[in-house]
Amino acid sequence: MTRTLINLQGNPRKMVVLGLMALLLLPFMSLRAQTPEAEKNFQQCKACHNIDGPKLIGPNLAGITERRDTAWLIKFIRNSTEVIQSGDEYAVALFKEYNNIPMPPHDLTDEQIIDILAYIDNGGKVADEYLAQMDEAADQDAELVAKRQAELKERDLKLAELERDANRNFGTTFIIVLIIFLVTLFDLFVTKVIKATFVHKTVVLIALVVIGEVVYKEASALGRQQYYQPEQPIWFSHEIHATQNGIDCLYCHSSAEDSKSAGIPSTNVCMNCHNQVREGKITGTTEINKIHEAWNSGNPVEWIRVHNLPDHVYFNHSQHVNSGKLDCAQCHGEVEKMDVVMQVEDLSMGWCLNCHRTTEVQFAENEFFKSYERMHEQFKNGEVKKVTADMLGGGDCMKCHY
Amino acid sequence: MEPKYFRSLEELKIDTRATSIEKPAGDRQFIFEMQQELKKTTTASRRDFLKVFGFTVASAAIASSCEQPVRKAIPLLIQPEETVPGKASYYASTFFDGIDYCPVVVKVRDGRPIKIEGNKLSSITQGGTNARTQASVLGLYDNARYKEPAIKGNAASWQEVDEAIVDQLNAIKQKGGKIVLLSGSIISPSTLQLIDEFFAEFPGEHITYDVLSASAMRQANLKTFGKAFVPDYRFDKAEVIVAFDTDFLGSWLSPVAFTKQYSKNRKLTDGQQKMSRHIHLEGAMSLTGSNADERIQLHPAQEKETIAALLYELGQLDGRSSGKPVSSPVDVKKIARELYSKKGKALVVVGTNDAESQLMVNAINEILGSYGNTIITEVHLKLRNGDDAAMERLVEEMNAGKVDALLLYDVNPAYDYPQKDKFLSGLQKVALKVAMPVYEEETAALADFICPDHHYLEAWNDAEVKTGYYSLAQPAIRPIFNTRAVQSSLLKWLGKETDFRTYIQAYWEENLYEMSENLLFTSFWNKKVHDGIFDSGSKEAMDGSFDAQAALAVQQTVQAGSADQISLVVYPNVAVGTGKHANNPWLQELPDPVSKACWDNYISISPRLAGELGLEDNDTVDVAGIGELPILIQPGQEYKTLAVAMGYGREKAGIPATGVGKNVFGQLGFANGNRQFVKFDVALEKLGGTYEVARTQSHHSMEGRAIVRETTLADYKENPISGNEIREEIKKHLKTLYPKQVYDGFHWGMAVDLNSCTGCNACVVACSAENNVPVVGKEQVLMAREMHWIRIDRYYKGDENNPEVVRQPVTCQHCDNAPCENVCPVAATTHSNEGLNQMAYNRCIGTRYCNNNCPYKVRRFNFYDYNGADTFKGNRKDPAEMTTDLRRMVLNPDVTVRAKGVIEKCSFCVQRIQDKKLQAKNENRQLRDGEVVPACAQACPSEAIVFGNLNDKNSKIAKYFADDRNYHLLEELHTLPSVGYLTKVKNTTV
Amino acid sequence: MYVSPIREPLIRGEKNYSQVTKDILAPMAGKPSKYWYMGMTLSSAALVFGAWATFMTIYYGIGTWGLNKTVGWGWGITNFVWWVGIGHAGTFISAILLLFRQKWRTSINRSAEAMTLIAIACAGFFPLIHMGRLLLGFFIFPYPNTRELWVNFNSPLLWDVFAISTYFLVSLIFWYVGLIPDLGTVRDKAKTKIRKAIYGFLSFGWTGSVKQWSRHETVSLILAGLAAPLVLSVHTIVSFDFATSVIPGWHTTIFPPYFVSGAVFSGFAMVLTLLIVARKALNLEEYITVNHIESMNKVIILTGSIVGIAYITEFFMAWYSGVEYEQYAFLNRAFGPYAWAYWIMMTCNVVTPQLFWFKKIRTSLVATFIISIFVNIGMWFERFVIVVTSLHRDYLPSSWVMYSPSLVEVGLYVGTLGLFFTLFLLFIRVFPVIAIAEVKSVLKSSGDHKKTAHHE
Amino acid sequence: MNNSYITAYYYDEEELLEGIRQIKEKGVEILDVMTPFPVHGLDKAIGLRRSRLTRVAFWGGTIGALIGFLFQAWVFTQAYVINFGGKPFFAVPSFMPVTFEMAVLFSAFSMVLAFLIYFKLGPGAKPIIYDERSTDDRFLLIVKAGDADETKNIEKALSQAGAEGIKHKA
Repeated sequence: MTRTLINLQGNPRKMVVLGLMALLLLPFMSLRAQTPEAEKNFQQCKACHNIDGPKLIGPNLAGITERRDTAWLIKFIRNSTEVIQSGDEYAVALFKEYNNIPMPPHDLTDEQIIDILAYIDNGGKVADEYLAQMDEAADQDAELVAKRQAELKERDLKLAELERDANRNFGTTFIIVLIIFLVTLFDLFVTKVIKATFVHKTVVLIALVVIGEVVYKEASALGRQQYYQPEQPIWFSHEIHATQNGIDCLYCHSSAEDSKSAGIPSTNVCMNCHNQVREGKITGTTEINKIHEAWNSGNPVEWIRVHNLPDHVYFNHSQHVNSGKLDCAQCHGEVEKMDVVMQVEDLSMGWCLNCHRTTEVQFAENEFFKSYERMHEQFKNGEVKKVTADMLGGGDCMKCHY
Repeated sequence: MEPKYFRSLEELKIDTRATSIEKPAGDRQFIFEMQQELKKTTTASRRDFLKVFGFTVASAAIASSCEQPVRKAIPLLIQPEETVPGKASYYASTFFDGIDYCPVVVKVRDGRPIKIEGNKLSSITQGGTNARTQASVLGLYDNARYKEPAIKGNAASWQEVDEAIVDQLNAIKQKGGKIVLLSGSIISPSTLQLIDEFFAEFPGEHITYDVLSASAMRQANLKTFGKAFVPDYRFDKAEVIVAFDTDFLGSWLSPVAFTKQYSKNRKLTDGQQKMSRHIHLEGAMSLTGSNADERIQLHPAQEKETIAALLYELGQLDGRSSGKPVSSPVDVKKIARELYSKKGKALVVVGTNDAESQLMVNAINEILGSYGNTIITEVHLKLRNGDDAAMERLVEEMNAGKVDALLLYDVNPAYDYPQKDKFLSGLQKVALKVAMPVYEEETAALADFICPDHHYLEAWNDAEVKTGYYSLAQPAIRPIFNTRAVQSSLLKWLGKETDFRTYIQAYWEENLYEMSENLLFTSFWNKKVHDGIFDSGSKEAMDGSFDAQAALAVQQTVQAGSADQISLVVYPNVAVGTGKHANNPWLQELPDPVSKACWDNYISISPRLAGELGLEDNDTVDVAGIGELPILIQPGQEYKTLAVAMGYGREKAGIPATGVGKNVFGQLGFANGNRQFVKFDVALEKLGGTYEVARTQSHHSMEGRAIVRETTLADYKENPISGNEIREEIKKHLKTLYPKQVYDGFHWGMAVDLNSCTGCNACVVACSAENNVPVVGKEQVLMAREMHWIRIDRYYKGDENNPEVVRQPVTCQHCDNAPCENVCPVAATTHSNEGLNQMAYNRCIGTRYCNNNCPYKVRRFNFYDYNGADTFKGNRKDPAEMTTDLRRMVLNPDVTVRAKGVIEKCSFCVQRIQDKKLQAKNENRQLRDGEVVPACAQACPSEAIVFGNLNDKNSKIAKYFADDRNYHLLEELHTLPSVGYLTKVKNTTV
Repeated sequence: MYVSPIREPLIRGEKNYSQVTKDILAPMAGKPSKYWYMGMTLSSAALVFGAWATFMTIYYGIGTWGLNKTVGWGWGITNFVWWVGIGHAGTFISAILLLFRQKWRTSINRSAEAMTLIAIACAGFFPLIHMGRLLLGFFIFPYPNTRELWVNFNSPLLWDVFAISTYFLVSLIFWYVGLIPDLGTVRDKAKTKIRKAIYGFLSFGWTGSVKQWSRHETVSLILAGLAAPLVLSVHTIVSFDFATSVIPGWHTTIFPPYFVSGAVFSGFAMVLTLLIVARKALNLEEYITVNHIESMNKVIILTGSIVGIAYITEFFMAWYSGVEYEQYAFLNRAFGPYAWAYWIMMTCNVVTPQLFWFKKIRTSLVATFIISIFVNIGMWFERFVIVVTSLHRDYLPSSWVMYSPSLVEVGLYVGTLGLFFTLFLLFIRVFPVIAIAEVKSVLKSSGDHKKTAHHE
Repeated sequence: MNNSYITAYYYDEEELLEGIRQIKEKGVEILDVMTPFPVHGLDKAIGLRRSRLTRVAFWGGTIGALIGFLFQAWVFTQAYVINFGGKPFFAVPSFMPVTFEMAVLFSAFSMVLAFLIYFKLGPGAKPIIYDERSTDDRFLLIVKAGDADETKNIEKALSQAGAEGIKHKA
């Protein structure tokens, strides 16, 4: 949807028509305002503006529509530099006030900007009539909020547990137990210091169990890198970007929707914001400077891949994100809560299979599945209640290996 | 192919936000990174994890650190809009190498062209390709490419080179010297205009030199039509085709287009009940000859008298005087009657580069009313416009010191000119020698300046292959090396600052734009770049006169030739052709469609002559002083005709080509202004040694088994099941204790129309390109370890001396009761719910049991690490240098690169199936019939391969499977193959 | 006790129990003979050759073998089946002859069983080394893994894994359980402290009490009962590798009995080859007598004839079935490019054993030795004929090829021969070659004449 | 508690059997008999019960077969359903070889283990060796000794029964 609108911008004639239409529709537009889409679009603003609260890079937005008229705002939001250069007094003053940092141009339609403004007017909330359609979590109900908080806490605990698990040192345990095991055996047969053999037997038994467990855990982790959390060349925090600034995953990892790989954003994507944002909350300028350095020198940043699939596995992001309608977190975990990204799942074949076996496909919704005539019949008859990926061959080798 | 994916770089450049400036670095940067990435071995873009898993993880992880290697992910600094990582884009382009012409679509993945497909929009080739076109993408990544300009062998900058050349050119101009641009056939109208401009500025001439020339035909047409040209042939309109030594399906003029036309006229599907009748007369055994309904052996020396006799007989039938009666070794009366009965729908062609034969054939075609029906004189084929006589003249002039500068474009006379020494001595007398080659070659090595040309996938170009049929070529990648298009060089030397793209655009705006109906030139241009094709519909002006006198005069003088002398035919094969692509390992390993030999040239000899001389396969002989070459007994060869392939014996090329076979260009003669490809009365000396020729098939008889089922057209019309009667019997016996597996949704199937398959091998190369099939080299082929996933079985039937030839492409049959699946102990090969026989390479431990138990023997084992997928150095076997970083850029990232010790086989191009399914899913629609096309079917110029969903009762494949001609290979084993074959029908009826 | 009146005594010489112990333990004591060293040198040289071939195979890949796209199994699987076949004699002698109460087995069963174990170790080597990716060979075991992927229980190769490993383990415990009392004897006869300690450790604390003996006999009997069908099942399952496939010449229901009798045939031949040398070298002529040899030769006639009939039946079935592929496969065997292998097989396996109908040949040691070697060769060629000639020309003539082994493949075969003889030579030095207790138990009933116990 | 015993040996198994018979008649308690090889009729003479090892073997085999079969069935029909060459998933004939091998393996191992455990046999086990030649050519008889008189009587009885090397150990 959004994409097509943006693409139309290249065509001046269509632009004019669209603009005219937008003006005509202005009175009705407010009805459409405060949609979830606006919330999504507002993520771009959020990087620099708060609605209320502490000032960020740009001014707070509360009451913006009262301060300025809509036409001016549309012009300014779309290309602030132009407005400033045109000598608009208000704009020049604003520019000076905010340390001569211009607001970057935005590729938004009039419709979308009006939508965002309405959203701001509503105090950064989506209009009531849309709330029902939205995620339950966003509900105002206190009970739900509490529940969600509890959930989040639980997740935090789980994450901490994962981290602890990741840090468990099996190697040392293994060596210590192995030494005890050997010493016991030696004593049992040769030195015979301890006369009661049941001591030996108990120790040997326990040692065997521990060794077995360690071997099992290590062997199943072989070739996996669960809990892998490498240090990246730039201290980039998903917590700050995704949670605090509320940037959508797909903003940076844009190809996840239509390509095999989700893609690591190229430096110019970083520069979209960091052209202006030159200081971070935690690291100050040190980390952000690295991006600028990369940008200026022309050497791309060498990030370290966290989620690696072996080359004999074909995984397609668009299949899962676009037609599978999966949430990123389902495989990547709560990345938005991580300062340093960690691989949460083990990404093993068994893990893939389990998901394929339990996850339903968009069987009724997606026209594609009409080809499965027999299954459709059974689905209609109610013989089959839910259709999982596995039932349509999601467990076949060739789905991932070719 | 969805046209909507065809996108031009240019078009998109307009779309990008940074319109004003050229993108910094752009694709070059991309390639640079790619190379950087390649150096880091275990990066994400290569799918060769097998190597890691094959050894390092299993052992090293246990042994030491239990740590995975750190993998870096390097994003682009600026992501070009048109490249989404992990997603392929397609660009229309045009393949032309001086011999073959083919409009193509280039698949580009992560900035690298990785596959060539035929362009379905072309009205000429209609999506067909041939082996060389398919293989051309590997040429882009040839290790032996010239990487930068050089002066006398030393690397130089373009500026230095340009300055030096321009100085010298100007000096020659000052003194009024002669500059010669020697090139192969040029079909680019803009380039031709540019050359004209060049010679308007500088004194001299442009000489076209073709290794395979049609100069005799041009001469003949000059006499009959008053114009030297090559007409357009319409094999699809011909109901009777009589061909004298014309390999029109393999190498004559425009084989892809002819194969398309020819096969269209021989299909018996979709209710068609007619097929053409093809009579072929030749001495050597060619691809086309082996496809004929009737093949008549004719000693090359007797060809002319046979044509003369045919002309006479036809004249008699038509009631007009047509020379004198001539006796001929062939029953021409029968042929004449057959031809005459289809007057207006008949076609006679002769491939010999002999003006007299061509003249007489012109007269024959005139009697038959072919002109305007099966031969279009208003449309000229612009291929093969080399002038043999001019080339001879040039060499004389060079030796006489009359040539001051020689610019070499797309020619390699130091290798392929018959009188090589004469050329070389002449070359020494030329003051300024500028070579503009793509690959390392013999001639360029002697040049003063090397101005390396782009590979065609890196360059802008246009083409007019036939009058009014235009196509465009656009770069699919920024130049990998510091090369420059020849046209840009010429522009530069002319002192023009425009680049060649602008030049082409200007040419098109000036000359072609008016023929279109579009309003704006930019939209016209963008559309044409997008499509790659423009048919203007313009015609050549012909006055319609036909002068038969010259032909009749020739007919009177024809002398009878002797069939007793041993003659040697020099022919281009479908793989390396004239040797231009000899450095392409895919082509070197491509088995010849007739002899099934690869990696060498050899003397083909008839069984009878070999028997008389006591020669066996692989015995070495010396024929006409070529040097030591092995013989290969070729059933079907005329008794005293020998044949040898050109294009081998390269001296200065890359690793795969150098030293393979012998250079036989020295055998080409020159007579009556035309190059002669047949040498008469040659001496054959047995040398007593042996030299093994690698062949992919060593047994040539079907042993009476119903493998390729055949019938005749008459029988077929009477009973469509004819030839396939045994199938009913077999079906009756198919009993099973087990319930049949049900395939809901998709059940993929493939059908091969044996009547359409000509055995051209395009599918084999396409498959190799699509599926990263390794090249194993001659030594391994000798050990019968070639890896091709699709092979074309060729059997001889009947008399050894003049056998019938049948062919059958065989891939994995994807049996529903697959014997291979049952026996794999580790479940590495299993059946999918879409009826595919799946192979999980990484699970395979290499017991080869599946291979043994496959009745079709389509499974291939990686005896060594042929692809560089293994970390274990000792495993590597790479005789053709296919594992260099550059070569590996051609690998398809969607297909696993197999390591040593695993079995592989045809997957029905599962990556394409999955891709199209996903596309349909993302677009919320059902998959359409014909949307999924495996590489082999895509490449096939004769549309012999049909692929689709058997569950869809309306699909083309379901109709093919329901055809009476359909049968399955070894169906009696109850393997339930998903590949069907339609019986071969021969039109033996008169 | 019942003594067969016509039967010649099984143990020659006038022996008492003590003498038996001394005779049988003699080869284990003292320094090994010159011949032993010579044998050891030869066989370890062969072993080194095999080690080189193994290295080549692993480092350079299966490409160092002569295999190709059509013939996926060559010498490797030929050797595997050959060794498995040889590995049938020991357990067959011990188990089936025990069940049939054949007393003559007592002198030969120990060494035959040891030979079985070594032969199976040699056999097991081939399926491992012939894998393209040996280091991932563990995929073949159904162990729990994060892929949640198991194995294919339809595959005869997987059955092989189970059959061969079970056979090896059961044969091992059968052999060892039988060894325990004898090891007790060795322990008690040991002169040095170290020997005593080692054999004390190995003898598991055997005392020879009446209850131990009683239960030991029960265990032996039941193990024999288990091993008897097992020994039949192993080669049956090995034959399934071929019989369940679709390749003409392989897809034959006659294979299980034919393979089993072939296995016993070749196993007995190998036992004969070894024992004829061993009895001489170890001075055990009085324990392994011509009688034993003759009995074994009779088994060879029987199994050899079964094998011969099987060969003919195959031909008949090929003709009778009317399947053209099958018919061609058999004609190709007899008259195709590998006909020489077929006729070697026919001569060695069908013709030579028939010579044993003559008593003179049957009881001649030299003749038996020569014929036993012929049988070994013939049986090797039988497997070669089955594996290679069936594969090299199967259904589609376009894929027909020839196969010839490379030096590496020869090296692997020679290497396993080296391994076999090395281990056997070690065996005769460290373990009693003849089951002492069992011989003693038949000494009275089948001995030459039992001298009354003399008092020391 | 009287732990003393008397050992005596024979050189011939028939003499041994005869001796045992005689001694038993005299009511002497036979503690154990050590022989170099299994002597037929001895277990009866001593009065041993029938072995229960057969039952161990049977149940071991049954459990092995069940594990083998059920595991295969589970893998093919529950754990990961895969189509192999069009065969049914519950492919009973295919399961037979493995089931059989598992039965044999379990049976043999369980029985031998039971045997070893029962007699406390195993690598490194240290037995009491009464006479080193009892594994060679002596048939050793161990009878329970009583008080001095009784011992003498028993020794006499043994001697009468043809035994040699009679020794008394307290």
